[in-house]
Amino acid sequence: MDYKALGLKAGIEIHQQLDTEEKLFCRCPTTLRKTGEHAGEFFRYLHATVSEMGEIDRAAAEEMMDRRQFHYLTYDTTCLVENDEEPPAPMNREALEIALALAKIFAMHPVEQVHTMRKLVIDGSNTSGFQRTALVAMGGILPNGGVVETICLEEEAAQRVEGSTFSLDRLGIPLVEITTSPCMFTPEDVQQTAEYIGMVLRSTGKVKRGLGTIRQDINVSIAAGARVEIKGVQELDLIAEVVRREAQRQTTLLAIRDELRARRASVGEEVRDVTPLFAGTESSILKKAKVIRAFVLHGFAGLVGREIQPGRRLGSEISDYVKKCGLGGIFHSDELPAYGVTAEEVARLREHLGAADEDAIVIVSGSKEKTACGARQAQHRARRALEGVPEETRKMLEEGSTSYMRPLPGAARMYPETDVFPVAIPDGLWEEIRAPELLCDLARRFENDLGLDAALARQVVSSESLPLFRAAVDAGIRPNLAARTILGTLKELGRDGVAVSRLAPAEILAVLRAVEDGTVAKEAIPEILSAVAAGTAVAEAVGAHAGGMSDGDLATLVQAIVADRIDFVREKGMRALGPLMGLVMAEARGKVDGRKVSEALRQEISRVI
Amino acid sequence: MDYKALGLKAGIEIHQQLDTEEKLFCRCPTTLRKTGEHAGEFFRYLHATVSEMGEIDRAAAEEMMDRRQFHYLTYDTTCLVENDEEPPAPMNREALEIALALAKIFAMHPVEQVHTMRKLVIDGSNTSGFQRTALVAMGGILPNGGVVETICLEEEAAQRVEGSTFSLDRLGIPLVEITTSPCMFTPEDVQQTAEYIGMVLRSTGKVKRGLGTIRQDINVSIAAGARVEIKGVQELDLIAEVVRREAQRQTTLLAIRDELRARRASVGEEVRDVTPLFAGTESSILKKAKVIRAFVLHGFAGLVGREIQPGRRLGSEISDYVKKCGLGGIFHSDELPAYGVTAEEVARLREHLGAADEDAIVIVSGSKEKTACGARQAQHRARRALEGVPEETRKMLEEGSTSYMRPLPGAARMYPETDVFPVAIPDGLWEEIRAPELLCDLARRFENDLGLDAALARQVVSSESLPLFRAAVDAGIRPNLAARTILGTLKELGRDGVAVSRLAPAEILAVLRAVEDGTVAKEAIPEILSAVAAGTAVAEAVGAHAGGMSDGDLATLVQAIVADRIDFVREKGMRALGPLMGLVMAEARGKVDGRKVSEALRQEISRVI
Amino acid sequence: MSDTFTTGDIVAASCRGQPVEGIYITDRDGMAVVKLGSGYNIGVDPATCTLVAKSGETAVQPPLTVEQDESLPELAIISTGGTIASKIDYRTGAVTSQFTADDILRAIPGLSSIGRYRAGVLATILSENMTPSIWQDLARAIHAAIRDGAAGVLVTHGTDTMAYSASAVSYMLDTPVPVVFVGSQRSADRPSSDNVMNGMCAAAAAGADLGEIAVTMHATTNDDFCAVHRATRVRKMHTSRRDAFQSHGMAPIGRVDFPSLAVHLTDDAVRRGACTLALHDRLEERCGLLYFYPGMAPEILRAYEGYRGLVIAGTGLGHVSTGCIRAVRDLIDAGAAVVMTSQCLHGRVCDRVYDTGRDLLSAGVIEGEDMLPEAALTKLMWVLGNESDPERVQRLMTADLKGEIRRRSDHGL
Amino acid sequence: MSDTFTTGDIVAASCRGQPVEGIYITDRDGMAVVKLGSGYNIGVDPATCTLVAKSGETAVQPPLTVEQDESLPELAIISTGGTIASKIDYRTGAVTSQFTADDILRAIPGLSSIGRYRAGVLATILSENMTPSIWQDLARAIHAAIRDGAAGVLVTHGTDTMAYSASAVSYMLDTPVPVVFVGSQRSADRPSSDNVMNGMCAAAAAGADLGEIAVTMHATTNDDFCAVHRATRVRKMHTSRRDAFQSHGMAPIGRVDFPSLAVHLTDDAVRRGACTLALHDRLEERCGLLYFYPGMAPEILRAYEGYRGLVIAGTGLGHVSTGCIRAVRDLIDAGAAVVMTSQCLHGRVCDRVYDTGRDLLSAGVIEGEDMLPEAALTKLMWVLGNESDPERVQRLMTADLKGEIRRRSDHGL
Repeated sequence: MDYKALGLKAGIEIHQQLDTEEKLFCRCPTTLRKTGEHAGEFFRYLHATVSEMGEIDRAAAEEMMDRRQFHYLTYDTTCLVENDEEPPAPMNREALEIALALAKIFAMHPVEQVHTMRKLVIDGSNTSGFQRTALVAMGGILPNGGVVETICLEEEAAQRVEGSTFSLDRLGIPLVEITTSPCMFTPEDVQQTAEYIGMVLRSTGKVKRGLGTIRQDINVSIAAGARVEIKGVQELDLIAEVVRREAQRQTTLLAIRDELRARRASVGEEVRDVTPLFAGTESSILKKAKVIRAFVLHGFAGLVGREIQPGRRLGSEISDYVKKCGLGGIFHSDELPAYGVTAEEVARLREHLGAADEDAIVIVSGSKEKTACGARQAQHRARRALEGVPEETRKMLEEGSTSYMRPLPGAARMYPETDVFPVAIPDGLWEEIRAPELLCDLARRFENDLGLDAALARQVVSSESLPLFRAAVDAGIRPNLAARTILGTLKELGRDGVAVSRLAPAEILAVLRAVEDGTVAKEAIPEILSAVAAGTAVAEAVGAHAGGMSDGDLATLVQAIVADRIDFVREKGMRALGPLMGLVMAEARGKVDGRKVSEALRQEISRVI
Repeated sequence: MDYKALGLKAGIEIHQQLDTEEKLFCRCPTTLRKTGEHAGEFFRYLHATVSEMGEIDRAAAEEMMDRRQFHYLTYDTTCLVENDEEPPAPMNREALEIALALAKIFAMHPVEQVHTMRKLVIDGSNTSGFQRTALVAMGGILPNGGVVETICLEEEAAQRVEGSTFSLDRLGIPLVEITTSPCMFTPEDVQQTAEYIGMVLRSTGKVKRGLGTIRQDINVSIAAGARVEIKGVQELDLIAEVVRREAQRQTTLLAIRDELRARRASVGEEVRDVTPLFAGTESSILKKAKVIRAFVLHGFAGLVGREIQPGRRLGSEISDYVKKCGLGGIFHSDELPAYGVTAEEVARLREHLGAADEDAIVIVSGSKEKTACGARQAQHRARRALEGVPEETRKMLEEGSTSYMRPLPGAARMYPETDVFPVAIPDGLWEEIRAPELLCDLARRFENDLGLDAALARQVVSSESLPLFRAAVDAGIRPNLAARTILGTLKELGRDGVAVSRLAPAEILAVLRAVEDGTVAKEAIPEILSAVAAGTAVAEAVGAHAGGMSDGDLATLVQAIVADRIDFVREKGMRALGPLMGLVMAEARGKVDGRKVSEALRQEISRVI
Repeated sequence: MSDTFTTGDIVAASCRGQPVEGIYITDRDGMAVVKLGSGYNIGVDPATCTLVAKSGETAVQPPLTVEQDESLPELAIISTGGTIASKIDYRTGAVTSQFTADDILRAIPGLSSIGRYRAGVLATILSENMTPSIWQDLARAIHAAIRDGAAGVLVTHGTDTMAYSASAVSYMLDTPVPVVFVGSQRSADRPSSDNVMNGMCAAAAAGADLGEIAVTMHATTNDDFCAVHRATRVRKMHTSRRDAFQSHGMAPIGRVDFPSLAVHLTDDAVRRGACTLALHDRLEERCGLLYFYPGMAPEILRAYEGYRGLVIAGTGLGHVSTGCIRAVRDLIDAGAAVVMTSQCLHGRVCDRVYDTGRDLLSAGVIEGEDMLPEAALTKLMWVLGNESDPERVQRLMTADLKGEIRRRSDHGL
Repeated sequence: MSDTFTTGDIVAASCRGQPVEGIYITDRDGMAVVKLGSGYNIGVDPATCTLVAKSGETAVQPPLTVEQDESLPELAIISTGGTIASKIDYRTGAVTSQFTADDILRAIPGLSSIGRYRAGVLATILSENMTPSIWQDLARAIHAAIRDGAAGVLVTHGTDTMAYSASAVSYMLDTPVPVVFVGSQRSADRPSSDNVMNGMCAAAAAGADLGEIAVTMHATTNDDFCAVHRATRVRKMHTSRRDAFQSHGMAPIGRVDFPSLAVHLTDDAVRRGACTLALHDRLEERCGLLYFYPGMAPEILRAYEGYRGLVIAGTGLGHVSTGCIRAVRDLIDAGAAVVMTSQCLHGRVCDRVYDTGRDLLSAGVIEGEDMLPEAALTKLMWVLGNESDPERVQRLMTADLKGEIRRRSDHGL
């Protein structure tokens, strides 16, 4: 596609969890827990508050259509603040300083006084019904010339366990939100920018790692389309694809709109109760429904079923809206007969509703209230198809297509968090903040100064074990040994089922130091680390592989093996080294460096031939 | 027996529950509850307190031999005072005034200032471990010249439910304790005095009625015997028998003593572990015992099994002592072979212990600790048989024999209840107290003034329904009607399964008034009361039996019946009245007084013949 | 607030050299607070602010009258400043408390299915600023509402001193209908506020078969049910939790389930109509509450010289140090009624057990039985407002007037 | 007591004309108390009393030394006047408190299987008469006992102010061994007294793997187990029940089962040896605790003029009325440290939420976090005894020194 011609514009918001000691507005640790470890549980309802127009915000209202009890799991690592039972503590200084360090990297302007705001979120993921968020810095630049509009410090929401049950361990973990302007014009631009910002975040050394700790939201629009915000893109590799598919979606929706307009299509007003028509139906879904309703989409035939993204049709978009009422979705005539609905039933329905061939029909089934709600929602979305692309917040599905989530919030629903005092950022503090060395620079430095090859250097700096590597180098371990052990050996051991997560950094360093001291051979590292991970003390594990093969012992062993096969050696000469090496190593593996064995063998062979 | 010659002396203590609004030292009602209604439960241990001699009182120590948890049931009618969790309230004035009224009847001297004392009771029946008691008056006289030594006001103990579980509903109900001097010399004296005092107590109209609400303790001794206190004689009729049997017991114990002395009998010191001797025993009791111990009673043969009261032997007395250790009792050689113990085993035991034919052997079985305790207790009691009659507190068994309960308390274990202020009885108060009319006087008055026959009068005054009777008479009901309804009809209805306890006094009075008004016939009383007990309103029940048969209706009925059988009437004349009466009553029963029917029939017959 | 700008003005300012534009909110602690287009507030140097545009017209609240169902019982809502309803102006971020019936029904739509409402504002204060004279006004206002036909009265109140106010009104008012105090522990401007559930449950209680003054608040941290507490036996026992209010010395007199709004009253609850409407609105303000602590200087007691009444929250069964007893005696000799309660809060005072207690009794101290110190204070104000004879004061203080004393301690800790 | 008779004399008297004879006990309130042969006491007119015989020799307590098992850990018992042991003289009915190790072991024989004991009497007062200077003596005595080798210390104490004393000692003493305060709610002279179980459980706690100051008392109304409470988090919550002592803001740090005496400590409990023995025994006595109530006259605060510290038990999140804030500011301006706690007892103070709170903060009030008012008072005495710089005082008062502050509210109500 020619994205320039389409008028593609995109921006991103990156949300990154910080690895602070304590949460943003309470003193709980930022530890994630297994739900099985929960210590308690409670439940609440959330109530949309009345806006200044005397109306409830549409996004909020839609969340409440299907009134739900939210259940929350508590832990011995959560407190009354997460439970919305105690006012928040003052803002976490550690988190603020990380945000300021980032601001420094992007050459931003920190605000003079940070005000914490409440942003309404009533999907249950925040016990309070709002998310606390504060604007920390504005106006930064990216190396590619893009603009970082703002850095905000926010509290992470609770993790949804399932349905309307949330786990409070995650609630309140500090997040930085880095928002760019819509300054990107190709899918690849977006992905590269996200990669760059991710690298910057990791450069602080204070961000959480692993799945779910960083999330990208992408704003996409094409010229005649509308701004769509796609939430929760966790895989960096998918970003470009998501943008591509959204461009495709908007393009197709516009095409459908044009076709509908050409057909003078319209949405039927009347929703009919057609339950009796399906009295003897074989459709398992319709069979168990209390009420079945249907309405006509005049002139929509064929378009409801048109694909707008891989695996997604206009019908899917309508279904998404209907799901907000607590229903499973819709049936539409473009996909029927199917799902147990017979051609005869469809014909009868068409006749009953007076639908022409060029018309489509939408069917909703369920309880009386839910079907009434569902039909209204379906009509609403169908009408918007006549207008083109709705402004929406969408969520990414697997593979990069998206589904409807909620309307874009109108004006930002924000008001001050009066329980948290504003925090001044005096010039003195700002000056004291130091930007960390970027990982890309660090990789270059490791390449140049430590002699790592470029790929390994990049791997080291992007690894979670970077601090361990640096500590090892500081302790005088050879950089290559450190890097290969930390990145290679440990990974392999882990793959082989060794509990490498039980190894303390100090233990790994001690083992490496034993290698550097010559106490053990580097070949012994895997076995020693395995033993330590299994609970053996480092000294003991090292001891088991050290001293067993002094230079003298090695010499004796080599002499014995050579003497035993003296004819062979004399026959083969130095070519005997390879075969004999195997025999010696069978005895010496893990006790002495292979190069040393090879050298000793070479000398002995030289001596005897 | 010639009790004079025996030197019989007896005194009684009568404990009577008072029917006050509230308990003696808290504001709970004095209502007894069903244990199934209990609202809660708790448990405690009691600890004997150290006396001034640095020793624990022997009675207290014996209670504690078998250390027990006491469980208590609480109710919505008990409070923290019964739970021993709140200091007592001031002494109940109502109870004090009842005690003073009794003092007036017995012409006693009330104390000038009443001091509440704590009397140690650690059998679990008092949550505090003591009973609160206060001396109210001293020095009264009985019509037979006996002396009422004291009147005390005490709190009732908790009711034992079973084992070591007690019900707190009864704890704290006020009791008066009336103590006579040992001024009675025949069993019949004792019974008559108890009867008289009981009548005096009921004369107050403020005592509880029913089983367990009054309890007599009897002190008995014969000249060469010892003071024995027999607790908890609840049936008045048994008092004389209890005294007789105790005189018999003491006489026999003295005879046994003399015989033992003549035989130069002694108690063997050594207790032997004889468990191995019973390795293959068929005795189910010995089979399950961990340890079996035995010792010799030199010269006791035949005497251990001698009957000292119906169903009681010296062996039973020894068993009673052993039971304090938590054992079931003893075996002794006078009763063996029996209970699965063979003659061969007895012979082996005798041989093993070196027991001669004139010796008896005592066997205790159970755990190591309990058998050691039990053997000590058995030796202790056997030694006392050489001295004669031990001073003891005993409890009555069915039929009037007694069993050992605990030693007589040495000096009274009393010390001040500091949480209750002393209560002054000023002269003014004492003068205001009026002695109630004695029931014996009242019965005479009912006989003379109200025309009740003597038996009915006595029945009325001793009935719990006396207040209702008096209210009825005050309301103008004929005394005989009132008495027969209240004592007769209600009793019969109750026997027939009518829920008479549901009838409020006011309802009964209303029915009687309707009879006296002529609204209903007195024959209707049982049916009306049954209806009311079943839930019908009085007016409705009365209505159903009233007015249905006016004088006119009766006349019409009588005329019709006579007219129908006019030949028969003419033939029989006035002798037809009897047979016709039955026919009329079949229609009129409960609607009109039988005498009225008879009169109407007589007139009609007169008229037609 | 700045002299130069009004809330709502559009201003331009500089944030460390970065130009910003936004809505001017206020000046606070030397900073100007500006709301940016994104909704975020930031603090900027007021000196850098310049006016871009004066505040536009504020969107006027449409006079959208909420329909009330005339077939439902009429309930009065009397507001004292506790915010059961609030409104957020997202343009400026300002949160304002709402007091009219319409406002309240708009904030808690569920109320309209329980009753129809008349609302009145008695005060708009933080509850720590309550005074005995406002309690009197409140009792009069409730009395008037019931006289005028209200089938029940809701009093919205800040939670800090709600128990004091409710107990004060208990003594002043004999009521045949429910008078239900309600508040919220989490502010009404948040979606998680307990105001909705508390308000609906309180309204249900106000329409129920109850005839006394009560406090209705969350019973647990869940949104499952509210407890109905007797006014003289309830105390706020947590600074911030929803279920802060707890009955002492008795179980709550009822509960209201949510969202079913089923009301369950215990046998202890006084029923509707058990009492005839009457107002006895005199209070003696010169009464205090003193919390004893070890080592307290007797001079502290002198601060209450000239007072007509003093409630002491003593230790344990009701004690103060021997050194303070003289000062207590002086107050009593000077004509004050001194009532002993316990800082244990649970259980009954008993000054007969220990020496200092007996000395206090002989000094003339009145045992406060099992009254909460707070309920004893408001009672003492009421008793001394109506009675001056010391013996009758003593008799009233030790008698149960409005459930504040229970003759029997039949309830757990 | 009469001038004429001594306790124990045999006297004759007349009771409304009835002659009586008995042991003379005492004169009280104008009556002579005489114990009759039956054991009953009665009050008689002293004028009617005549001497029959002078008091005989009192049975001398045999010097029956209780055997102590030298293989058991040595525990110190320091008595302050709480009666863990008492003796009844049934001849006169008198109850006397007992304090020697022998006396205590005779009263609670079970103790001898837990440890061997040295006992000392520090004071014999009712606990409401405790003072900061006795707390200092107590801290010194405990310090000396530990220094001299005690493996644990039992402090017997009246329950009224036990929590105050235990918290005061907490700040003054760093201890490597358990220091366990214990008392009884039901007097030791009754068979049902909680003294036996409390004493044995406390001794077991004193021998356990604990390294802090604790209070060990009945956990329930049953004789089933005692709770071990952290000294700075415990409060007496009932006037008379056995289970009056309750931890606030955290679960008890342990329990001791009865009669097994098995000790279970939670992860929160500080372990034996975690701390080095040290004594910091300075206290500033000019500190007070003020309980705010609505309508409180600001003049009451003036009673604390000249004080170096004041703890306020404010309402809710930590408030006083606007009218009182000025008086608070005056105290602070005059050099006093004022610490805000809450009369809710549970939960954390937060003065950032409401206006009066913010005004208090700007007046210089120190937020007392989730401290109990009593633990804040003793802490303030200790902090001001050791520090005068206001900023350092503030820092210490808001820091957790001995478990009195928890950074996280992780415990239920």
